[in-house]
Amino acid sequence: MTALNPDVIHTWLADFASQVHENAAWLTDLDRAIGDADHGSNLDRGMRAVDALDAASFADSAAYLKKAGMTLVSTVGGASGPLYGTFFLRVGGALPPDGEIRASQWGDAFEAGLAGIVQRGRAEVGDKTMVDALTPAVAAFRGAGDDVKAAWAAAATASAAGRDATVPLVARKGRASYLGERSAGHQDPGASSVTLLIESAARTLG
Amino acid sequence: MTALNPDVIHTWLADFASQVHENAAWLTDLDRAIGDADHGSNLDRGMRAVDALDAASFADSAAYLKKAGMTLVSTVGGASGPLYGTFFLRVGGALPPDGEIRASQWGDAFEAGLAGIVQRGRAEVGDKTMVDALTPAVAAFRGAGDDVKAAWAAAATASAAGRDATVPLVARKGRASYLGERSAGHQDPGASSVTLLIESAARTLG
Amino acid sequence: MKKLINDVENVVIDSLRGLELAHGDLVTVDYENRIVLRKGGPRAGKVGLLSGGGSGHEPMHGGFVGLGMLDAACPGEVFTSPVPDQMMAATKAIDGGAGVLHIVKNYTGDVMNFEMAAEMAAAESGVQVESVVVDDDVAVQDSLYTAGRRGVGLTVLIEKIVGAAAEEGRDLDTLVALAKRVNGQGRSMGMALTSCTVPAAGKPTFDLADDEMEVGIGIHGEPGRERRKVAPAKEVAEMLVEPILNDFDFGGGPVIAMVNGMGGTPLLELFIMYAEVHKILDKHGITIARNLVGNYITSLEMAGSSVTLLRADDDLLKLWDAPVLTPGLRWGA
Amino acid sequence: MKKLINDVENVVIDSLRGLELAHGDLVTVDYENRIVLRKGGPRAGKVGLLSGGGSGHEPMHGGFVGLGMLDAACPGEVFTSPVPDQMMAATKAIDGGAGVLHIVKNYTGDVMNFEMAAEMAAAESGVQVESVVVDDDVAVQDSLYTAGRRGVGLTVLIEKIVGAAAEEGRDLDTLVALAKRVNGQGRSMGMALTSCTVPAAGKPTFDLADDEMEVGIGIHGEPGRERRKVAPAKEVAEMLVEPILNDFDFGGGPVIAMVNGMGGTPLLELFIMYAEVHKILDKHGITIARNLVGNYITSLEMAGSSVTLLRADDDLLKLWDAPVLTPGLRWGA
Ligand SMILES: Nc1ncnc2c1ncn2[C@@H]1O[C@H](COP(=O)(O)OP(=O)(O)O)[C@@H](O)[C@H]1O
Ligand SMILES: Nc1ncnc2c1ncn2[C@@H]1O[C@H](COP(=O)(O)OP(=O)(O)O)[C@@H](O)[C@H]1O
Ligand SMILES: [Mg+2]
Ligand SMILES: [Mg+2]
Ligand SMILES: [Mg+2]
Ligand SMILES: [Mg+2]
Repeated sequence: MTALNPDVIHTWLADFASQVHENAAWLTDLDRAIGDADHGSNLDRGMRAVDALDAASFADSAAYLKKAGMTLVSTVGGASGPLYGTFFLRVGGALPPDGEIRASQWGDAFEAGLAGIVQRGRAEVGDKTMVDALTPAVAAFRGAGDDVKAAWAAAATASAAGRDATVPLVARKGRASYLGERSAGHQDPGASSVTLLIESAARTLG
Repeated sequence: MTALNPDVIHTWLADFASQVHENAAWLTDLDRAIGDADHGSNLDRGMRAVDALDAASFADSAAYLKKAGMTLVSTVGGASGPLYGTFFLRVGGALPPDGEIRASQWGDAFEAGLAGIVQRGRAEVGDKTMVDALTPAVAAFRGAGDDVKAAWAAAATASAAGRDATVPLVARKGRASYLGERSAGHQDPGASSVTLLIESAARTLG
Repeated sequence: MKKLINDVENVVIDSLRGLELAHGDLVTVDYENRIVLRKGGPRAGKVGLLSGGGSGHEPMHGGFVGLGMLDAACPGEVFTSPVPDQMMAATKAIDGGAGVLHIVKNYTGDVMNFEMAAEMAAAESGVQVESVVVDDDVAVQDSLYTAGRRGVGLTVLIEKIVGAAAEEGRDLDTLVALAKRVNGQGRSMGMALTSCTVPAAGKPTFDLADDEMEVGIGIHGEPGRERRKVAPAKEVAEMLVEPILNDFDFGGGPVIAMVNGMGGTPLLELFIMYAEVHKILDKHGITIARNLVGNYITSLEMAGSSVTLLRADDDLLKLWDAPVLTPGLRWGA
Repeated sequence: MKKLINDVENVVIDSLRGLELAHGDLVTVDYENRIVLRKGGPRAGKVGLLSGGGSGHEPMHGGFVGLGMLDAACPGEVFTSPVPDQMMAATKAIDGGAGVLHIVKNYTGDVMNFEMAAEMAAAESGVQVESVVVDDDVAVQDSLYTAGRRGVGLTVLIEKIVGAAAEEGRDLDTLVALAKRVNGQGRSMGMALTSCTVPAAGKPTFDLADDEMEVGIGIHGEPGRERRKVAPAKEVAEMLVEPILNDFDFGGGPVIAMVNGMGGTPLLELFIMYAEVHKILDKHGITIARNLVGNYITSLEMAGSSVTLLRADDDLLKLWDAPVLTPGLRWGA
């Protein structure tokens, strides 16, 4: 059991925002190779807007996360805007009321977030997208039992493995799919940023 | 005294044409620095057209040279087309009838050619143009006495010196004048090609 | 990176300001919602036409707002699709009671953002919204399991033709059917001699050696399907036209042909390309009834060219010839 | 060198072929004499308008042949003025009995070749020929002892305005006076972010470091007056506009303003430049009555921009607004 409240959410989002900011050039470089060289700046723009939200102004964590999702939808654009936006909207919608929260409840919420991404983007594992990093993360979280801290750590490890596994893949979704065989040998930018998200969660939500 | 006839003229023009062709890239490079990177290709295009003229088809040297001048006017364009064209037109117009020709008669003809260039282009010595190489060449030829061979040799030397003297000058005519002070330190392309012309004359008309 | 910009953050807004100052007789810019609107507000009874996408493709789309073409355009950041808020605001602003048609290029981002906007607009405002997705790029293999073909040059032609039909007063369903028909019978393919530099990225999206080109590129500076040795215009034209002809049966023409520049290729070269495209089509017995040669859908300063062919008929040609008065395309008015 | 061409020898002819194929309704190309002619032959009683110059500046001049602008254009080799034979043939072809006006940009080569053509045309055909020399580039110090100022962007505006006046039926002397008047009250200045490559030369005319630009360039890839560090659009606009305003008193406007691209700079950036130019003129109390933003007089694929300002009045604005129908400029028709 850990606590769920806007302050905790704020710590998580702020950590992710700073990770994205620090890694923006790297994410854009990954996107340069098999995309259009904007994933880092897109997400950075969005997370700076999220970071500017006032945690104290939200009634609860759900409202905060929904607003974060809407903010991403409204500021990011591209493929990652609706996907990341939907993710936070769904996580916010699936969380229990503020207070104590169990690992399984975090698991439910992240599963809902993942489902939102899949519903919007229709990608499957193996398509070389963020889904490749998020799906194993959620599964590992689920499989890790009741210790929230251990579950986040397992999720982060699984996410990183999923991200690394995108390297040899030929993309079937997103911009990288236009490259056909030439997309193989490059790490997916979205899978890379999702791993930053899970690692942030592991640092702040455990 | 040397001979004047279309064959002699042909030898001269053919030699100059091949010099221009061999040096086209160099002339264009000189023009790249202070002009628009076309002097070599301009003159090469023109002299190839002149070289394609049939020497046997002309009644005399004058007709041949006038046709060469017209050919340059019609094929070169830019500044050098009318200038080189006028030069050959005037030289052709000022030569004595075919037969034996004295150094002073060559001198008259080249002086007429130079006058044509000055009339068209209104450049003076020191403006950093072909006039800087042609004027001393004509003067040296005039001053060299009756030995045609020696006179051409003197003209070639003087022309090269005039060409070299263009390096430090700030251009006042032609495209290089747009560069102002930045034109100093570069050799004028037109003065360089004129020196090739005089050197060809020294090789073939002496 | 060398660009005539003030700072990378404000490239899009600064450019919109110039567009409005230069063409204030035709368009207004709503800076808050970041949309380019046709001057004079919505036309009662006329279907509103909206398109949008990442910036960096100018004159598309903002330059195609005006009589006989779009009612509004939503410019995103450079090469980044706009966000649903822009599209929703634009949709509401241009509805004249006859509904709004979204013309969407087939990119995951564009499609998802437009989808969200349509859902929101329907829920919030009751405006009837339909969408048509353009996917004309034969460089990309189409398949149920992929993101599908990109929307590229044909978008310009669809905006012109459907814009003329909307101006005539055709209704939303008719326009949807028309847009789909045009999309079904047009194809494009592009190539690049150089990459381009996204301002925020600060360096070229890809590196090409002095003797290399990318064939099968899109319009976002993405690398193409294949890297090849540079070739004469004649051969480049073949590399672009043949895949188009292999993909769709133009059945002897007539066609509307566009030879488009990617932004950094001068008109001198585009006309050379057009002559070669014309020659190839001639050989195939296909007549070019109308043409566009120039920079219409670009990738920033990328050097390169794309070819778009659309099978035409009398209705399409009549719509093509109808007056158009926009910053980027203008005739008959 | 990477270009969409077939071979360096045929760049100009291949491109003219494309121009004619694309715009055969407006122009015809006489390949033997290498001239672009307005469709339909000379207009009886109308003064014929002829311009010409090196190629590589497209759409100028061939793209400005048509109703309300030029009757013919003589394209030279790339960056090389055309030869008198072309001008003579064109002069004869477009004479409708009211004489022919040559619009000549002030370059030694252009001036001398046009001079020879005028001498020949007068002697051979009796056509009445007048010439006007355009010299609007404030980057070059004017002086009796130099080649004088270059003719650059103002040429486009003169061709449009004098073209409209010729279309109205004004006579040769009136057109000469008008062209001189316009030349007297217009000024330009340009800059480059990159060089360009003359096809026959095969390598860039000059080299610029990644943080350098050339200020005070012409339109032939010549290096400029000064090499400077790259700067924001705002400052670049000042470097171009201030010398123009210092050179000529625009007395509070109105002006016709052109923000021109050198060929490799995308519209996105040109609109940013236009917004900055507008701001500066605003500060000086000068109103822009009309504008052109785009690639109108280019230097192959050079990246960069030039600004042209012309003091306008009612007569000039009326002529500016008159219909024009050419491959490169089109309105009201
Ligand atoms: N259909 C999809 N489903 C899930 N993720 C996707 C999909 N399409 C793209 N992505 C993810 O989005 C990332 C690219 O995001 P970004 O660069 O911001 O957007 P864009 O591709 O529009 O430029 C990809 O690396 C990929 O992980
Ligand atoms: N007014 C002039 N009088 C004499 N020579 C000139 C004049 N203007 C230019 N030139 C010569 O012409 C040369 C350039 O020729 P070219 O490059 O073929 O023509 P353009 O300058 O038109 O490109 C210069 O190097 C110079 O020697
Ligand atoms: Mg991207
Ligand atoms: Mg030159
Ligand atoms: Mg993008
Ligand atoms: Mg030249």
